[in-house]
Amino acid sequence: MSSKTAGSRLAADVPVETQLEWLRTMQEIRSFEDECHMMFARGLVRGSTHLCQGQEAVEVGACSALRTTDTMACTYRGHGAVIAKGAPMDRAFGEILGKAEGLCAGKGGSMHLTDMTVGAIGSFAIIGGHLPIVLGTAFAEHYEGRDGVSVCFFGDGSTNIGAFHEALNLAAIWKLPAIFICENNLYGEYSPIANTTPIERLADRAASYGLEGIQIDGQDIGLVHDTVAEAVARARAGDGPVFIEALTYRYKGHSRSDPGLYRPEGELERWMERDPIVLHERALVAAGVDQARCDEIRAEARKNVDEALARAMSWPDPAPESRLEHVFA
Amino acid sequence: MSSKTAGSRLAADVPVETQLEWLRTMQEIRSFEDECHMMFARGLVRGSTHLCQGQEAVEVGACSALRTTDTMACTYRGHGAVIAKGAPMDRAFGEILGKAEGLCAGKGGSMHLTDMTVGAIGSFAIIGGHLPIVLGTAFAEHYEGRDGVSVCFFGDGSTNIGAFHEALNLAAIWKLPAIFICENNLYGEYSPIANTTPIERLADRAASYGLEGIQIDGQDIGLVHDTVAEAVARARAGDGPVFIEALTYRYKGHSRSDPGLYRPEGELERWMERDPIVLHERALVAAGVDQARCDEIRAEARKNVDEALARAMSWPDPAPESRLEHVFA
Amino acid sequence: MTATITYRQAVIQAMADAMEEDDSVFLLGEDIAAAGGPFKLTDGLLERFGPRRVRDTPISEQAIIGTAIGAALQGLRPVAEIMFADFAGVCYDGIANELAKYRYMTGGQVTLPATIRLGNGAGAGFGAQHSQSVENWFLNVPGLKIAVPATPADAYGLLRAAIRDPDPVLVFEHKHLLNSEGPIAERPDVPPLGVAEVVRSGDDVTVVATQMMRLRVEQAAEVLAVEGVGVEVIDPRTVVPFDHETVGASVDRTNRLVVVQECSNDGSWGATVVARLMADRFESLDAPPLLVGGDDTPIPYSGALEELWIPSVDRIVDGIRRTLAY
Amino acid sequence: MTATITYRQAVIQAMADAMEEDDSVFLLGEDIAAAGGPFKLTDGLLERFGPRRVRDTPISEQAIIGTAIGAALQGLRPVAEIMFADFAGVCYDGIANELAKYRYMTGGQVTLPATIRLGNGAGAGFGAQHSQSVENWFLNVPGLKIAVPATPADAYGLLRAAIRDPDPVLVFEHKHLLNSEGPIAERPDVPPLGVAEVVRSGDDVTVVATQMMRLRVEQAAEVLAVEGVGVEVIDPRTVVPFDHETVGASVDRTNRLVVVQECSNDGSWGATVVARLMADRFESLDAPPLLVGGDDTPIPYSGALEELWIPSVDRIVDGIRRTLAY
Ligand SMILES: Cc1ncc(C[n+]2csc(CCOP(=O)(O)OP(=O)(O)O)c2C)c(N)n1
Ligand SMILES: Cc1ncc(C[n+]2csc(CCOP(=O)(O)OP(=O)(O)O)c2C)c(N)n1
Ligand SMILES: [Mg+2]
Ligand SMILES: [Mg+2]
Repeated sequence: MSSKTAGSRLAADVPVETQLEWLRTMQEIRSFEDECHMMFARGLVRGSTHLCQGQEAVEVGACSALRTTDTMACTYRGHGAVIAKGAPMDRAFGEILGKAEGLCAGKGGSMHLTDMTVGAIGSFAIIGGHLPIVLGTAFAEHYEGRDGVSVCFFGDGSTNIGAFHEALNLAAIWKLPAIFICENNLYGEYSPIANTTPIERLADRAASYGLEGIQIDGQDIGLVHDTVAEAVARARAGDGPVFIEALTYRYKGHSRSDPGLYRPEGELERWMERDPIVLHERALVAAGVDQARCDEIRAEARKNVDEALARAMSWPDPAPESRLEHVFA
Repeated sequence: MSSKTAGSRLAADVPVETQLEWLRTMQEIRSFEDECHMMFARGLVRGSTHLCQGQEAVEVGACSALRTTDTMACTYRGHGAVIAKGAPMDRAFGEILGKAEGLCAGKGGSMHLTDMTVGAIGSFAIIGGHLPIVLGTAFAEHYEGRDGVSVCFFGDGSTNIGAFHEALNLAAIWKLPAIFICENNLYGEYSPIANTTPIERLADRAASYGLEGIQIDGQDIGLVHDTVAEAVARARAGDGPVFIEALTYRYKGHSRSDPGLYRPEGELERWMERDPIVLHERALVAAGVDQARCDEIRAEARKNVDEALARAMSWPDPAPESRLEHVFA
Repeated sequence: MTATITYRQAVIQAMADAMEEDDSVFLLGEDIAAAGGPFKLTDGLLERFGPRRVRDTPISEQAIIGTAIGAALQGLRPVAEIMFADFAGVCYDGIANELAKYRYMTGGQVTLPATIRLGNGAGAGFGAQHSQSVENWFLNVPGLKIAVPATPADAYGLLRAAIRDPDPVLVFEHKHLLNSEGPIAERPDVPPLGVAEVVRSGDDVTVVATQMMRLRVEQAAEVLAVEGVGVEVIDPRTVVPFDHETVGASVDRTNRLVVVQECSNDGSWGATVVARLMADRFESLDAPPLLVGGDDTPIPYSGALEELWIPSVDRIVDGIRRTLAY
Repeated sequence: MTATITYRQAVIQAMADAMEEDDSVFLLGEDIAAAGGPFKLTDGLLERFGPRRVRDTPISEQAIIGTAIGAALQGLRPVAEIMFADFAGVCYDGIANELAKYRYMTGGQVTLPATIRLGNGAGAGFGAQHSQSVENWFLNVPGLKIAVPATPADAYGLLRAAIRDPDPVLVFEHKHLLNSEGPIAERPDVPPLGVAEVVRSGDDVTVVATQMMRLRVEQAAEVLAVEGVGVEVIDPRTVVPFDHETVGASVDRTNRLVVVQECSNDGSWGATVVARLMADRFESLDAPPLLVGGDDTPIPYSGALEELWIPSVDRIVDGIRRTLAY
C-alpha cells in the first residue's frame, strides 16, 4: 500500500466531472460532520454520535461505484455512507435532530440513518448486526435474477464478533453479490486493534472463507473507487463476494464524549497530512482542473450543508401520536 | 496426512503398557456406544443420542495427553470424550437412562454428560456454546498461576458458528492455554462439509487468529496423542492456544433417527478399513505385544461395559423432589 | 370435505401451498433441503421447488435470521427454520433488536414479511436446552407476532397467515405434536392472526392453553365434564397479538380463569394474560386467576422428572377444581 | 457516618472493595481497563489492580460471557461488563442456555459465582437498540438472579452481594442514573438479594418501581402527599428473586397496587408481580392492579417521543389517582 505521504490518484475510467462531484460529496460529508460535532457540543442533540471525518474517501469512493438500486448498509458511524449513497442532508440532519421530517421520522436517530429510496438500507448500531442482513439483500438479487449488489461497511473492531464470521462464510458458500468493506481506522472505541486482534492485516481473514482479501489505502478515493468497482463487477457477474480492507482514520473521538487521548502523539497529525479531501483535490488539480473550480465546489458544499441544517432546524418535532405508528405494517 | 490405507503408529514416548490401556478405553467407548445404540433402538432411552463409534482415537488420544486436573469440554457427541477423560461408565449409562445416580443426577442426559471430578466439565448441546466457556477455564489457569490446560472438542460443522470465531480470537489474543480440537467427521448432521464451508482444510482457519493450524489423521491414536501432547506442552509453557483438526468419521448416523443415507456408497466401508481400534491393535502387535493380550483387553473392556450397564439399569429413578434442587447453590 | 392429516404434514403443506401461490416465498435453514429437515418438516419440498427456493445453510443461525431480514426487506417472503426454538438464543439479537425494530426505527420505510419457524416445547426427553417454550423470551419485544399452533389445522392455517402477513412472525411448532393427527378442510381457511379459538364451551371456568397444554386441557375438561363441570377451553393460537376480547368475554360469563402453560410461570405469557385481565375486568373474577405451569427450574432430562415438570392432566384437573372451589 | 456518592462512584467502589477483599474477583469487558469503561464505570481500577485482574476484551460478547462462565466454574468470581444491556442479544445463548442452566443440568456439580453487569434503560436518546430494560428478556429463564439498583447505596450493595453470591447474577445498572447522588454509609451494608426496600410508607396505595421509575414514583408520591394521599413506595431491588412478601404485606394494608416500569407492559416483570399477587392475595385488592409502563412499541429516538414513551411523573400521578378513585 501507499506510503504515509503518498498522494491519491484519480479513478481510471471515470469522467473528471464526476470525480469533481466526489470532491463535493466528500466536502459535504466533512462539513456535515463538523456541524454535528458542534450541535453535540452545544447540547442540541441527545444520545450519542459517531463521526467519520477522515474516512470520507472510503464511503464516497465505494458508493460512487454503485447504482442507486444497489443496496448499502453501514454502521452507527454512518452519516457519510448514507449521504454518499444519496440521502438528502437536510433530512439526515432532521433525523439527528429528532424531527418529524427526519429520514426516519425521528424514530431512528444518528445511529440509524436510513433512506430506502436511495438504497441506503440502514445504519446499524449493534456491532455485526448488519453483516448477516446484507446476505439477504444480496441473496434477493440472485433470487430475482437481477444483477444488483449489496455493499456492507463495518469497522476493524467488528471483525471480532461472531456475526462477521457467519456472514462471510454464508456469503462465500452461496457466492452472493456482497461487497464487505472494512473501514480499518485502527481503533475500536478506545482500543487499538493490536489489543483485540491477533493479526495485523484484517484482509487475511478472507482466506477463512476461500475469498481473496484486498487491503487498500482508504485515503485514496480513486483507488477505493477502482477497487470497489472491480469487486462490484465481479459480484454482478456472479463471482461472489469480495472482502476489502480500507485503511483509514477517524479524526474525532469514537463518540461525542471521547477526546481520543489514547492516540499516540502525532498520529492524528500524520493522518491529517493525507487528508482524503486534500489528496483528491490535489489529484484533480494535477490532472488539469482549475484550483478555483475546486475552491468553488468546496464552498458550494459548505453552503449546501448550512442550508440543509437551517431547513432541518426549522422543522417541527414529531407529533406525539406518531410514536405509536410503524410497529406493524 | 496418511493415505486412506495407512496404519497407525504408537506414540513416541509413552510406555506400551499405557498404550494398551488406550486400547482398552477405545474398546470400552466402542462397546458403550454400541450398547447406547441398542438401548435407543429398543426405546429404553428418551430424547436423542449422538454416537461416536469411529472417532475413539481422537478422544482417547487427546485425553491421554492430559492430567486429571486439566479440563475438557466436548459436544453432545461426547460419551467417548467423557469416558476418555475418566468418567465412570456406569454413571454415564445411568445418566443416559435418567437415573438418580447418573453423572448429572438424571437432569442432563446423553447430551450433557459431565464429571467435574475428572475434569470433564461438560458436554454441550448448543453448537459453539462451549468454545467460549473453555476460554474461562483456560484463563483461570493463568490467573491462578497454574499450568493446567483446557481441551475443547467440536465438530467440523461447528466452525461456521459465530462463537467459534470469538473464542479462537480471544484465546489467541490472550494466549490462553486452550487446545481446540476439531473432530472433522466430514458431516454436520446430514450436510457434507463442502455444502456449508467454502474451504476444505479447516485448520487453515487458524490463520485468522495468527495461530498455527494442524491437520492430522484422527484414526491414528499415536499421532493424535503426540500432536496433542506437544500442543499441551506449548500451552503449559505459555505459548498460547493450538488449533488441531483431526480427520475422522462417525460410523453411525448423526443421531438416533438418522440412517445416514446421504453418504456416498462405499464411504463408510473405506473408513471402517481404517478403524482406529484395529489400527492401534495392529500397531501394538507390530511393536511386540501378544495378540492374545490385546484380545484379552478387548474382552475385558466389553465385560466392563456390560457390568456398568447392568449396574446402571438397576439404579432407581430420581426422587420427584430432586427436580427442584440444583437451580441455585 | 375434510381429511385427516398430521401436524407435520400440515406444516409441509402450508409451505408448499404458499410457495405454489407466491414465487417470493422461499425456505432456508439447516438441513431443510437435501435431508427434508431434521424433523422432516420440509420433506419433499426441495424435490418439488428446487434449490433456488429451498436452501440448506451452514450452522449459522445469525446468518439465517439476517438473510431472512435482508431478503424480506427486498420484498421476498423468507421462511427460515430455527431447528430447536432454544437456538433462538444464538440469534436473539437478530430477532429482537433487528427484525422486531427495523420498521419502527426507520419510520416505516421498510416492511418485513419474514416468517421464522421454530421447534418448540418439551415432552420427549431432549433436556434443558432443547425443550423450552421459547415464545416467552420475546414477550417484551414489541414488533414481533407470535403464533403457537396446537392442531394440524392451525399448524397449516397460522403458518399460511404468517407467510402472508406483512410483518415478522415467529411460528413455534411443537415438537411433541408433529405426529398428532387432526382434520383439515380441503381448502383450508387462513385465519387472521390474533383470533382465539373457543375449543370447547362451558359455563363454569375459562381455561386458556396453547399447544400441548391445550390437548391436555381438553382431556382435563373431559374428566370434569363427567362431574358436570363445564370447562370453556380457549386456545389463543397467537400469544402476540393476544385475543384478550375472546378470553375476557368468556371470563365475564364463567368468572373464573385458569391458564395452563408449558413453562415456568414467572415471565410467562400467562402472567401477561392475568395482568391484562385484571386491569380490564377486575370485577369479573370470583376466584383468583390461576397459572398452572412448569416448575421454576430448567427442564430436567429424566422422564421421571420431566413428566412432573410439565403440567399433567391430573395437575390441570386439580387446578381447575381448586379454582372452582374458591 | 454517611457520605454522598454518585451511582457511578458506587459501582466503582463496589468492584474495588470486592477485589480488595477477594483475589478471585476479576473484571472483563470492552474498554473497561485502559479506558476506564465506556461509561467510566471501571475508572481507575486498572491502575489500582493491574492487568491481571482488569481485562479489556475484543468486541466479542459471546466470548466475554463464556469466559465468565468458565472462570466461575474454576472458582473465580468474574465480573463481566456488557456495555449496553441491549447487547445481551448477541450473547443471549450464553446467559440463558449455558449460564442459567449449567448447575441444574450437571446435577449440582458446578457452582457459578459469575456477575454480569449491564447498562440498562432509556432516557438519554440512545434509540431503540440502546435503551431497553433488558431484565425483561430473562424473566422466564430460571437459574438467574437479577438485580436492578436505583440508588448509589444499592448500586454498591447489590453489586457487592452479586459478586459474593454463589450463583449467576445479572446486575442492570441504569445509564440515566450514573450521575445521580445519594448517601452511602462508611461501611456500607451488603444486603441479601431478594429483599425489597420500603422507600416511603403510606396507607393508601402500594406503588412498586425500580431504577429511574422509582425516582419518578418518589416525586409522584410527593405530589400526592400534598393532597393528603399516602403512597407506599416499594423498590424490590431484585426482580429475581422477587420479594413478594413485602409487596404483598403492603397491599394487604393499602388494598391497591400500581407497578411503574420503564418497559412495555406485556411480558414485563410487573405483569408477573400482578399474576403472583392475584394468586396469593386475591381478596386484598379493592381496585384493579395497574401497570404503568412504556408504549407497546420500540423506544423512539426523538426526545419529543421518548419522553412520552417513558412514564412521566404526571402519568404516574394520574395512574395512582385512577387506582384510588376506583
Ligand atoms: C454487540 C456490540 N458490542 C459493543 C458495542 C459498542 N460499540 C459501539 S462502536 C464500538 C467500536 C467498534 O469499532 P469498529 O468496528 O472498529 O468501528 P469504528 O467505531 O471504529 O468505526 C463498540 C464496541 C456495540 N454497539 N455492539
Ligand atoms: C446453535 C445450534 N444450531 C443447530 C444445532 C443442531 N445440531 C446439532 S448437531 C449439529 C451438527 C453439528 O455438526 P458438527 O459440528 O460437524 O458435529 P458432529 O455432529 O459431526 O460431531 C447440528 C446442526 C445445535 N445443536 N445448535
Ligand atoms: Mg475502528
Ligand atoms: Mg461433523
